[in-house]
Order: sequence, then C-alpha cells, then structure tokens
Amino acid sequence: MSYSNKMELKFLSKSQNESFARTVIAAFAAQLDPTVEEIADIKTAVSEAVTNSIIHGYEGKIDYIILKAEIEGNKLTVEVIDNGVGIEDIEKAMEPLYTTKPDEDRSGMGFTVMQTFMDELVVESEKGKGTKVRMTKYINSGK
Amino acid sequence: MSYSNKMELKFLSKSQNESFARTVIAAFAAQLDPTVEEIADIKTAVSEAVTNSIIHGYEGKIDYIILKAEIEGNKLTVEVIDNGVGIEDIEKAMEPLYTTKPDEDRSGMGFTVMQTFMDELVVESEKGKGTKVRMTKYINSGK
Amino acid sequence: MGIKFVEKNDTLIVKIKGELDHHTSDIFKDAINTEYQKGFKNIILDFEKLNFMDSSGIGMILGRYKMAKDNDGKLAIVCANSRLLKVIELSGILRIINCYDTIEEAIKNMQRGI
Amino acid sequence: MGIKFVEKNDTLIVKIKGELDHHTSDIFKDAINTEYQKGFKNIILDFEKLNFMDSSGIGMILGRYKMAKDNDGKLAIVCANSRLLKVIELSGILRIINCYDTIEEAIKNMQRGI
Ligand SMILES: Nc1ncnc2c1ncn2[C@@H]1O[C@H](COP(=O)(O)OP(=O)(O)O)[C@@H](O)[C@H]1O
Ligand SMILES: Nc1ncnc2c1ncn2[C@@H]1O[C@H](COP(=O)(O)OP(=O)(O)O)[C@@H](O)[C@H]1O
Repeated sequence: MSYSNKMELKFLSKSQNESFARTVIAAFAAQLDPTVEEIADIKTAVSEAVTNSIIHGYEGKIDYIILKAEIEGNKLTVEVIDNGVGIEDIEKAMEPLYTTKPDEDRSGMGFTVMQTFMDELVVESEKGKGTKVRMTKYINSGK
Repeated sequence: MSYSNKMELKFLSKSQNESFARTVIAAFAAQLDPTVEEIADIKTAVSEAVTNSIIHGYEGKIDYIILKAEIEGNKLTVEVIDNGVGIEDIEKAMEPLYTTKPDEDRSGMGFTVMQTFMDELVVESEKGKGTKVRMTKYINSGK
Repeated sequence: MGIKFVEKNDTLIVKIKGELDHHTSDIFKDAINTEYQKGFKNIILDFEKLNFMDSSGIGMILGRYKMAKDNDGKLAIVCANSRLLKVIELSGILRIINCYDTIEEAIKNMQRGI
Repeated sequence: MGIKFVEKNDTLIVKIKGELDHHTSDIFKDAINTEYQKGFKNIILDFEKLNFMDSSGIGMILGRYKMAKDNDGKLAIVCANSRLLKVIELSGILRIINCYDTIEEAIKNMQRGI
C-alpha cells in the first residue's frame, strides 16, 4: 500500500497568516520529497488561494480559513476553503487578468498561477456562502 | 490593542507527523519574533506532547491529534489534544522518570521537558476519553 | 523581510529582501511610494534577495510601473532568481517591463532610454 | 536525516544527522543495533550534525548505553550543540554517560578506561 497522510488547518484571515499557510503546506508536502521547484509551485498556488480568501472572500474581515491537504502515493491534494462572499461567475473569475479589485493593485493572475503551477484546479463557490478551491499536484512524476 | 492570532491543526497520529507538528508550531510562533532558544524550547515541548499522544494516547493506532495555538501579546498558548486511552493518575505520570513503556526505550522525561521548557503546563485527562495538554510560554519576556 | 533604498541620480534603486506576498507588498508599496515622492524619476526593483513572490508581487510591480510612467520615468526589475521568473513570465509584464541580471545593466540601459 | 558509521578498533562511531525524535530514533536504533552486532565493544554517538532532540533521544541513548554495558563496553556522546545539551542535562544521563566536545577526546578517554 502506498503512503498516505492527511491534515487540516484552521487559521484566521489575517494577512500575516499567508506566509504561515505557505510554511505549513511546504512542511506537509515535504513528506513526498519534492524538488525545490515543486515546493515553490505548491507554496505559490496556496498563497494565491489563501490571499483570495482574505481579500475577496472575507474582504478584510477576520474569519476562519481552512487549509486541507492529503497525500496519497505521489499525489498531493490541497483545499482552501472560506465562508466568505462567494463568486458569482466562476468562469469569468478564472480568466487571466480578470479582477474585481483593480484599484488595490490586484493583477487578476491568481487563478492563472494556481492553474499553471498545479496539475488540477477545481473551484466551487456559491454567492453568499463561500468558496472552495481544490488543487492537485503529482510530485516527482518525472522521476 | 496587542497582536493576537489563532490556529488549529488536525493531523494523523503517524510518527512522521511529529516533525510536521514541530515545523507548524515554530512557523506560528515566529510571529512573536522569538529567539532561537525559545523556538527550540517550544518545538521540543510540542514534540513531547505529540509523541505522547501517538505512543501512549493512541498506542500506535491511527487517529486524529489536534494542535491548537494562540498568540495574545507576547503569550503563546499551545494545546495538544487526543481522544486516546487517557491517563489514570496524572500526578504520577508527571513525575520525572515515570513511564509505562520502559521496554520501548521511553525515558519518562516527556512531562519534565514540557514543564522545564515552557512557563506553564496543565494536563487534563480522563481514562478512556483522552488527554489535553495545555502549555504556555511568554516570548521575549527578558527583552 | 526588509527593504533598502539606494539613490543613483534620478533613479531610485529598491532592494527587497524576503517574501513578496499580499501582506508584505502592502508594506513595501508604502515605503517605496514615500521614498519615490522625494523627487525620483526612474525605479529599479532589485529582487536578488527575494526568495518568494506570488501574483500580489505582480500587482505591486505594475502599480510602481504606472507611478513611474505618470512621472515620465521608467521602471526596470533585476531578477536573477529563476523561481520568481516563473510568476513574472506567466504574468506577461515582461512585454512592458525590462528585466535585467544586474543593477549595472539596468542603469546602463535606462540611461540609454531603453 | 542520515546516519554514518566509522570504525575505530573495537569502537563504533555513529554520526547522526538531522532530527532525533520518536520517529527517527526508531530508525536510528535499528541501524545502530545491526552495526554494533558485527563485533564492536564501545559506542560513540556523535551529535555534531544533529539539530533537534527530544526525550525520545534520551531513551535512545540510554538503550544503546545498556547494550554496550551488557557487552562490557562503554558509551560516550559528542555534543557541541548547546541546544541539545539542555535536554541532555535535564535528563540526568550525564551522571552515567560522558559527553565530549570532539570524537578524538572521546576516543582518548575511552582508551584510558574513563
Ligand atoms: N475566495 C474568493 N472569494 C470571493 N471571490 C473570489 C475568491 N477568489 C477569487 N475571487 C474573485 O475572482 C477574481 C479573480 O481572482 P484572481 O485570479 O485570484 O485575481 P485577483 O486576486 O488578482 O483579483 C477576484 O478578483 C475575485 O473577484
Ligand atoms: N497523551 C497521553 N495519553 C495517555 N497516557 C499518557 C499520555 N501522555 C503521557 N501519558 C502517560 O504518562 C507517562 C509519562 O509520560 P512522559 O513523562 O512523557 O514519559 P514517556 O513518554 O517517556 O513515558 C507515560 O508513560 C504514559 O503512561
């Protein structure tokens, strides 16, 4: 049977916790013995999703964000969940350069980074209920 | 108002997660700008509590351990919680060198390390229900 | 995390250290804007000591680019770190912002009006 | 994480790298026991490259101490790292196990029968 592991982290939507969430996912993924580039990819993608929950989901209000991660063999699945405002049009939100906060120096590249740096990306969201971003990456698949 | 933050981590009682739990608490405590020695103290104390839940609480079975941490000003509070077998006589368990698993190279020094490396230690436990270890440390109190 | 400013005639060289995310970019932005208003024209963002950047960094770069442009100045970045390059390249900002290996190269090209 | 063995006559020198907790101590124990059974008498545990130890490490040291003692051998530790010393000193094992700054010192004293 292949190695498996699971974790769930609940933390506050404070911008200080963006780097905390990155460190946690990097430490968890370390069990898969990823390359430096793979770790950087995962940290960046998680940073995007967590930042979105803080800025867009909770709009600066302090509430809980959940970061779930699971290892199954060489597959890492990460979920970032908020109970924030939700996304009305997911397809539009995922377009490169699309942002609802251009005045706050948002580049609209968050979802594009997640999509490019991870192998799979699924976004579930409901207006007024919240958003769940699920990302998957296969580690050392090239080895 | 002084800085505050909170987190809660749920992870499996696998021995691989001992180092994961240490990294998580170190990353969270980093927000208090602790010294290298303070970080080492906190990591060691958390390592003891998590190891106890894995070995004694769940006796090697795989179940969830919860690591909670809270920052209030310069005070760090950490809780390690399991739903394992619990401790019959807490006072006896906390005596230096006391261990119920001497054949497994346990030194009986876990609680003594927690007590010495942190500022406060409270152990709550109920036979058959589980154990909660709460530890507090004041960071940079000497500065 | 840290920021350091170096003056070179009308060019403000900004050396950024640590991680550039939404949290730190807000801090870096404020510091750069305040310094720039002292009378600079061009900006060079030196990312040599930067070891992390997400798309908040892209927003931060673009915002400083616009600020310099509105003041008839230019903005260039110095980024030898290949891990950051992945986010930078993906964003497409290299079509409008020049990226150099060293500060010297950035200054030389800016003086030539590139 | 890593373990390296060096032979010095009847003394087994064990160089341990990384972190010594319950998880890794189980792995280190198995490796040391297997190597020791090849016919060594004394053991030197070199912790120079170790950057973390909790009380599981103490149990691991005591277990190897007993194994060597049962075989008329001695066990010494080399630990220049002050952070590990805090756990080691607290445990009281320094009353029965000698701690040296260098491997050379440990070997010299063991040969003198200390
Ligand atoms: N967790 C979320 N909650 C609500 N809206 C979100 C969330 N994540 C993303 N969005 C919406 O999707 C848009 C695009 O997101 P993204 O590609 O990350 O770009 P950016 O964060 O730069 O705006 C955001 O501007 C926002 O309107
Ligand atoms: N989470 C726990 N669940 C059940 N029993 C525990 C737990 N933590 C500690 N104990 C009991 O307390 C004893 C002393 O613990 P400790 O001082 O950490 O020493 P050691 O882990 O070396 O045995 C253990 O041997 C065990 O019987």
